[in-house]
Amino acid sequence: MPAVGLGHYLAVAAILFTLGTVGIFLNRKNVIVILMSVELMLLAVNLNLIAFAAQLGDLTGQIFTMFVLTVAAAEAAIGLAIIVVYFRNRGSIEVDDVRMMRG
Amino acid sequence: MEGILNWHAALPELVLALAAMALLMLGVFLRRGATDIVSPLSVGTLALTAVLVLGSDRPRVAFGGLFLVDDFAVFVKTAVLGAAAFALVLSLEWNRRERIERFEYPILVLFAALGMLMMVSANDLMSLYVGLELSSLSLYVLAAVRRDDLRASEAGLKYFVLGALASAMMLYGMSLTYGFAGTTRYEGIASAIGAGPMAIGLVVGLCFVAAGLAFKVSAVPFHMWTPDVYEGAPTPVTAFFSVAPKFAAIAVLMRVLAGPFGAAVAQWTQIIVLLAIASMLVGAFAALRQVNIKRLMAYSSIGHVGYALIGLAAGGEEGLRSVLLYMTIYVVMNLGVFGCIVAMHRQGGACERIEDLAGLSETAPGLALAMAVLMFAMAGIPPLAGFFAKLWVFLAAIEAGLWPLAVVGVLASVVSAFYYLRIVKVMYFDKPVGAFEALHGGVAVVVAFSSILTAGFVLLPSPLLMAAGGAARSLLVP
Amino acid sequence: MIVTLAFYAFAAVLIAAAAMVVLARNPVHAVLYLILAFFNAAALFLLAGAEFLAMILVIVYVGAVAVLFLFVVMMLDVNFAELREGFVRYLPIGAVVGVILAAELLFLASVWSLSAEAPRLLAEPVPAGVDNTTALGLILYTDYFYLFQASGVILLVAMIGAIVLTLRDRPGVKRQDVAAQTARRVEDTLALVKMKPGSGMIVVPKPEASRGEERERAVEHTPHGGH
Amino acid sequence: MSTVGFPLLSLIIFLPLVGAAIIASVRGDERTIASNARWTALWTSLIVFFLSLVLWVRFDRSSADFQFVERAAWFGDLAISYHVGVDGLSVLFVLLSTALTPICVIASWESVENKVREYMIAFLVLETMMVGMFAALDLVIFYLFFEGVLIPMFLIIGIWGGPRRTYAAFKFFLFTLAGSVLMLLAVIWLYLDAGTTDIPFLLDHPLSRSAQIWLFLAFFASFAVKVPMWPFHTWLPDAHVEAPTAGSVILAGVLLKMGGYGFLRFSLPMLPEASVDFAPLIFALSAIAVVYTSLVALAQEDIKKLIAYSSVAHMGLVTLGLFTFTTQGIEGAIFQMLSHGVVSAALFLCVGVIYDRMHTREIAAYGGLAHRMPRYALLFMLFSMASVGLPGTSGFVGEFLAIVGAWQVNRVLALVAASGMVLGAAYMLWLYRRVLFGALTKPELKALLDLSPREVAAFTPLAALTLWMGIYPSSFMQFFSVSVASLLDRHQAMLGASRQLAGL
Amino acid sequence: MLEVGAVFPPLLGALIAGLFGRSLGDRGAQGVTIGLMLVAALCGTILFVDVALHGNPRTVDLATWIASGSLEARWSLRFDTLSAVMVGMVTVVSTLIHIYSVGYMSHDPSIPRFMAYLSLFTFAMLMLVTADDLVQLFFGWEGVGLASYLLIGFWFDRDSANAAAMKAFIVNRVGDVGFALGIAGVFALTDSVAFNGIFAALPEVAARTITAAGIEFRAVELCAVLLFIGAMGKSAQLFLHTWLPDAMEGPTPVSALIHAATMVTAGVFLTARMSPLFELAPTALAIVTVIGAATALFAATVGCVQNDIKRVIAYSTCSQLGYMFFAAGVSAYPAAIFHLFTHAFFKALLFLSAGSVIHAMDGEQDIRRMGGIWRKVPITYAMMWVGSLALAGIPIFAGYYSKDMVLEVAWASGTTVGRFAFACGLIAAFLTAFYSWRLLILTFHGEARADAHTMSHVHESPPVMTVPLALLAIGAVFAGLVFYEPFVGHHYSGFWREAIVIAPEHRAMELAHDVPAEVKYAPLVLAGAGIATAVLFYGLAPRLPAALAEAFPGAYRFLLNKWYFDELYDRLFVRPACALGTALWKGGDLGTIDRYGPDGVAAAARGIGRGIVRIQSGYVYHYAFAMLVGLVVLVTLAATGRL
Repeated sequence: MPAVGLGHYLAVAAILFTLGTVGIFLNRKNVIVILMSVELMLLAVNLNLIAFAAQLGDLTGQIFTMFVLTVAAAEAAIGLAIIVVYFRNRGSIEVDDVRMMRG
Repeated sequence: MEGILNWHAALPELVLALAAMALLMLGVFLRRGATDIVSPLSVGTLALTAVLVLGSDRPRVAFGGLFLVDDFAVFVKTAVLGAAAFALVLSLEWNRRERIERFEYPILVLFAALGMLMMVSANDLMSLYVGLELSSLSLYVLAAVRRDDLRASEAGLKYFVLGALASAMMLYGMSLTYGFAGTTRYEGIASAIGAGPMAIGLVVGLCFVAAGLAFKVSAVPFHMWTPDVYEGAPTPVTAFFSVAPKFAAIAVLMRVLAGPFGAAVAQWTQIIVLLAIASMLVGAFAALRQVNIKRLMAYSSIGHVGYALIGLAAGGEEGLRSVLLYMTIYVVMNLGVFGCIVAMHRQGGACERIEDLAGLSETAPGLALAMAVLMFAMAGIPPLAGFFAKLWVFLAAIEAGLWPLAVVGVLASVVSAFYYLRIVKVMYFDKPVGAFEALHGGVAVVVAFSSILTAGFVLLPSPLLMAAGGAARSLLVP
Repeated sequence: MIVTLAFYAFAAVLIAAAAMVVLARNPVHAVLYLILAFFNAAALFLLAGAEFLAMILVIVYVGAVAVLFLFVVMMLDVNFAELREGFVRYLPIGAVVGVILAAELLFLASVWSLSAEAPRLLAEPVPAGVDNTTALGLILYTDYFYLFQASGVILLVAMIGAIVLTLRDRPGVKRQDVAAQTARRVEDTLALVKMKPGSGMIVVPKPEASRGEERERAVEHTPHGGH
Repeated sequence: MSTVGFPLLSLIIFLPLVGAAIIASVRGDERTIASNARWTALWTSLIVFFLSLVLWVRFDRSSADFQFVERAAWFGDLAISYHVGVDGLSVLFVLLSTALTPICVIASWESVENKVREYMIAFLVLETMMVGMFAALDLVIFYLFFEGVLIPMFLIIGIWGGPRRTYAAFKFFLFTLAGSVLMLLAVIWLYLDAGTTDIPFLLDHPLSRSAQIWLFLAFFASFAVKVPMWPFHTWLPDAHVEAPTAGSVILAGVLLKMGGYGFLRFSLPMLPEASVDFAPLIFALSAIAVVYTSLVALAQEDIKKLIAYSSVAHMGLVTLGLFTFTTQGIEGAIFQMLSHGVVSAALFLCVGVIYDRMHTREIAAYGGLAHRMPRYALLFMLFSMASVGLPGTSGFVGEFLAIVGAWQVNRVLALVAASGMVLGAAYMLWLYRRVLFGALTKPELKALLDLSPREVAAFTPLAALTLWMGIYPSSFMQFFSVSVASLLDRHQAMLGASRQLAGL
Repeated sequence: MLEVGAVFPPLLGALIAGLFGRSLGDRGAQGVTIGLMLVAALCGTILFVDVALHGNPRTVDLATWIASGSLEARWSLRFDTLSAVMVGMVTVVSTLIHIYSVGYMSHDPSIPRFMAYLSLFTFAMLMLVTADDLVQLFFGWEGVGLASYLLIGFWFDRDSANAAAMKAFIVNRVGDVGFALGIAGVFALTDSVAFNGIFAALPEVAARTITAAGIEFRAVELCAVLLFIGAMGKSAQLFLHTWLPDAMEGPTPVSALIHAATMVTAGVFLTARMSPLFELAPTALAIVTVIGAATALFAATVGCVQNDIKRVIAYSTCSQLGYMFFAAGVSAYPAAIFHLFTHAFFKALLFLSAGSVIHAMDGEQDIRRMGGIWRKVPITYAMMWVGSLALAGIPIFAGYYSKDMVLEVAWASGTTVGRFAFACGLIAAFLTAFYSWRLLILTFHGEARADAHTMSHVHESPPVMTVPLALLAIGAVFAGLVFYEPFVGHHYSGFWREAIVIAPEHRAMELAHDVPAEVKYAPLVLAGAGIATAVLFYGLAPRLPAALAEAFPGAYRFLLNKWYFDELYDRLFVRPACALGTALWKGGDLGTIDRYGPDGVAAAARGIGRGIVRIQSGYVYHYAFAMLVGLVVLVTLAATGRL
């Protein structure tokens, strides 16, 4: 049982998650920020999992968090690699430029 | 936990993983000419794995309940491995021609396939997540593997960004589910849901999970990545995308919805109905004006997923079976179509526009015939296999009383028939614009395999029917 | 009480930092805010009793991931981006959707309920008398051996992927070839020339030949792609 | 009566595919392939035709049962099985299909020059589909063939068709597809309701009135497009005009009959109450078709289009006759379909003859052909008169019986149906006058040759059939009179039963 | 055997001449057809004697034709008095005309075709009159229609001939609609289409009613009227008469055979044949009478001002057919058939004589460009006189007996419509005589109005034409005298036996013999007056007609333009049909069904496609946004319990 109540954690996670999503589609700057937004969302998930784990007195949530962290790291690596590749081709990573294909 | 590991249930996966790593080493040490050796070996690995899958004991639970092998898993895994193998065959010649021979390519396909096997066999949200991410990460890289190509890297970028968003959504849903059920094990979630009234948190969690998986199957409105990625990624990669991951993702969706969320059927049926209708409509209408054949196939695949989802929405053994049938037939047809697209190569590079097929019936009658058969099949015209796929799906839908879905489905199929016919029209009615280069042996085999199966399915439909029926049953009665 | 206050403080900073990640105009600042957010999240983890994960978060995320971000941001020399008009144009509808989502999730937080079955279904109840790290360690390599290995494969794929995508054999770049260096003998490189003082003659090695060698090497590396 | 082990029907159905396979396997230069394809197609279709004559001879005309029945497991169990057979309602349509195919092959002998191999394959595949559809005793099999027809026909129109072939082919395909997918839903529903798609079983399967109404609408969507009924007919003129001659022949000769046959096979016997309920609608549409399309035909400037519109009008009479639920009406409708199969096929061949020579279908481009082509003029006159429904030709019998049937139901309806007699005469004679009659003034027409022996060979059987069917129709009607009688008996019985139920 | 021999040889002749005409040659074709016609005529005459005069009716059953449920139409040859009269008359007249054609068509390039058509026609006519059921009758009915169409359009490079042929066929078809519906009605009523079956069932069903278009009719009345509509078409009665004058575009033998002697009288035959039905339908009979009378009068008025020699005779035919109908309408079927019989001879004679004139005048048909040739064509002139006298009803000549009988029965019927018919008939008789002599005088007398070249070539026709003329003239003179007694005499019923049924309450036939003297002689007087007027107008005071025409220009034009029927129909039916056809095609099919149907749907689909594709903007944030919206929608629906 977390010290401050499950609801608080969930609320923080919810706000964090929303900020992450909003960051993705309101962002007009560059693609790296999108990646950061995704990290925020994953952080929200982790907060959720840990809060639930604490609430339930169960370790599964923490284990899950660990895997999420691992995968997120791998994901960040791949994501950044793709961004680098894209930058090399396009010379820019501005979000509005990523639009060769459409329709 | 009894027997703790029980690892031989996961023998195919182990073999695949080890073989992939071994081939990786081989490739690294060989350097020059590695691809020519690693690629065929990868195909062989996939085939070997498929054989192992078929021979695995079932039902089996391994790794303390994280991993499950049943008829359903075997069915799907075989299909996924076969699809991956054929897609890989398609890439052999293409990659050489397009100068993107890299031995990492088949390795990544193997890892992606491994991830798919893992997610299909997952019996726990965590194993699902890990398997899914393994395949996704491989696919992101594959999409961008042609790294000097702007479109490919854009495709990779979009796929990655949206994929990350989708997996974050799914994870959020999983966390909510865990929070409700106290466990991530499928059977635990099922019993938690079955025990009492549905908590709203769980419903929301279900939505999030469904949304994440809908992204993987590219169901509308989570489909937006599909056309761009299909167009941008190298053609064999697109072929791979359109078959293996799609089947695996649908299978996961089926397992998750029918298994852990089986008691919430009333909730998810509605979700799936919405997704199905939207997918069929978007798939039908958006493709009407495409000029790039890969993009067209992207919308086509969106539409097909819509049809498959009809079966899922119908639920029950009949419905699940129809999904498996649909996807199997779809995969076979799609491989052939992409075989034809891979064969679209003239002096000076690959062609992707539909107009490039003009007069194919004169320059390459065999290829044109195969493509025509596949197009009619995709449109669902009897007596080709595509018709039966739709037949079973609609049958399930009507049995479940989902009339609107069935009606929208058949009408959408009429609309989509238009663009499939358009390809036939271009090939057969239009003046030739020049021949393609000669067909590579592997591609020819894939195309022939696909078109003959598609045309001949009508003669012997029972085996597939039985197998799918068994698989569907195992999903409902573990 | 303290704990509660700390929670609110960390949570507030976390959310503010997260908001700044999204809003910051300078991507470097965004990364820094992200790091701040991670620190605060780690603190929240601690408050929830997940010490090990808090540490992981700091070490792995702040230490590795965030730095990676920073590195890439710097490397790509990303400019300051002014807010495009699109931002303003889409803000209202985006905000509406965001607010709806947030409202729903917050509502969820306020009415959260557990399944009646949940306590019975726990897979890994927290063992008594064992600290968090030990407890995790005990199950990670046993019950979750499968996933642990799978994560390893994921990391391998990430590595392969990063290499496949970014490793370039740039032709024309001078590299150190240790074997070649050690195998070089004096006679190959050094010629003793007797010069008459005041002659002023300069001996130039054949430039064409050396350039040709380079080209050869470039060809040799093409299987690894690059331009 | 023959239910012996010898799979005659299957042989008739699938032999063309064998021929197609042989054609496909021929190697060599273009000319060898083309000539091989022609001869193989001709022999195959002739053999099939002679085989189908066995049906004619061995068919037990005194029985309303299905004959030459074959059944084999297909989808595991017998719920959906390979089940074929013919009864009085279908046997003649099988013969019509097998008879028209060799004629089509002959008619295309010289006029098709490019992709001869594909062309002949398409026709043989088409033959399989047509025969299979008429012989199907399982709904799924029926649907398979019913819609499978679209594929070869689409290609025939699209590859060997006229300038607007793409539009026509797409319109044809999508229009008919849109109709038939709804039927597919009905088929599925029936399967779920009855547990089988076996047609003989379904014929006795009782259905509630509301179910019947929905099913009827679904079937109607498909058959009405195929027949085609007004206002679902607009694909037909385009398809006919753009299709190559033999394509039009098959289209008019057999494909249109699929809709009428569908009504006859499914709507009437399986959905008796709904058929009665919807009869006024059918009557209205049929009546409109007769008058409307006849008037439109009057305004045409393209020969094929005119004949195409006349087909719509004639088929209007068919639907009208079917839903009168009188012996004369139904028999007249069946006969009208058979007759129209022969006559419109012949008329399209007639158009093909001059199209091959002049490469235009503009009526205005012709005039006075009778001077140069007396044999042609005679045949054209014969078929025109048959189309007009002159007694003594096949066209009269069906038209007359349909009118007699209609009279028994509704006098005004009969009047409208009969008005087709006037309008039909008007447009056909108007056509004949502008093409064949008049002075031969156009210089390019003066060198025209009369029918070649090959063309005469294609026409002779049709002319003979037209007269035979007109003078001695009984030899055809005795095939289906028992079946029609039993259909009507069952119809009455089912209506009576359901009324009793309603009364209770 | 004899029966078959009377009916089928013409068919054989038609087939031989038609299919093998080119190898047979002109002579061969003529020989074959005429030879076979002679066979038929011989058989026909023997049968006439045997069946009609000796009273041995019989029916030869050949084969089933159409059998559908209780509807059974058979191929059979029915020979009762009525048929036998018709068969005899048709075969004889037709044979004569075949022979005449040899001469008349001698310069034509397609003689075999012509002979084939003629024989085909004869066959169809014979099938018509020997039918034992309504359907076979309809077969013959339409068959003669076809032959008539082919023969009118025989010179198919003439546009006017084609137009006339089409008109004939289509107008006839209008009548045939009535006929076909009539058959359907009779079948529905009596469950039979065979005459015996129908007549046997009629008494039981006479009282039945039937609704059509919401109105309740007596079934027999409706059927009778419908059949009569058919008869109107074939027999060119008022409203459906417009085709007959145009039909003169055909060669003259055709006009003689088809459009005077035989085919056009089929309607009268039908009425007589269906007398048991008509007898039960008084209203229908009244309609028949009124239409017949009106036609008799109308056609006669128009005939007075026509200038084409054949058209004058055509209108006269029309008018005479009217006589026959009103005779039938007052239940005096024997009188109608009698007039039909005599008319066949003298009208064929008139036409053939006219043909002879035309032949002599090198194709000229306008009587205003004739005149003064009687010396050059004495035989023709004489024949014309015989024919005209018969037509005008001058004693001894055939027309006198039949026409008087017709007028007498009309009077004797005692009904209002009968009296009306009588009145019309009287006026028509006057007009008939008038236009006949107008024709005679203008054609043969006065000064020659043709050009010199034509006049120099005017010559008498060869014997092959004049001999048939002479034979017909014999008929035109004696047919009335000889056959008066059996046909319409006091013991007429013994002659007709079951072939004609007259209800006992319809006593016109009996009473006709006892009409007052003024009724009996009025026609003769009026005919004489008509002749006198014509002589006055065209012989003595040639200016008078022109002056009259100027004095009443409206009336003159009205008559000259045939009461504007053609124009009326053109405006009312032909043009609207064509316009409607175009409108429905462009506006209906293309403009509405296609535009909002397939094309519209296709365009809409493309439009929707464009819309969806626009959402696919390529911006990754749009994609993310779409996913998010989807998620929010799902969650919202789920959370609010809508799912």
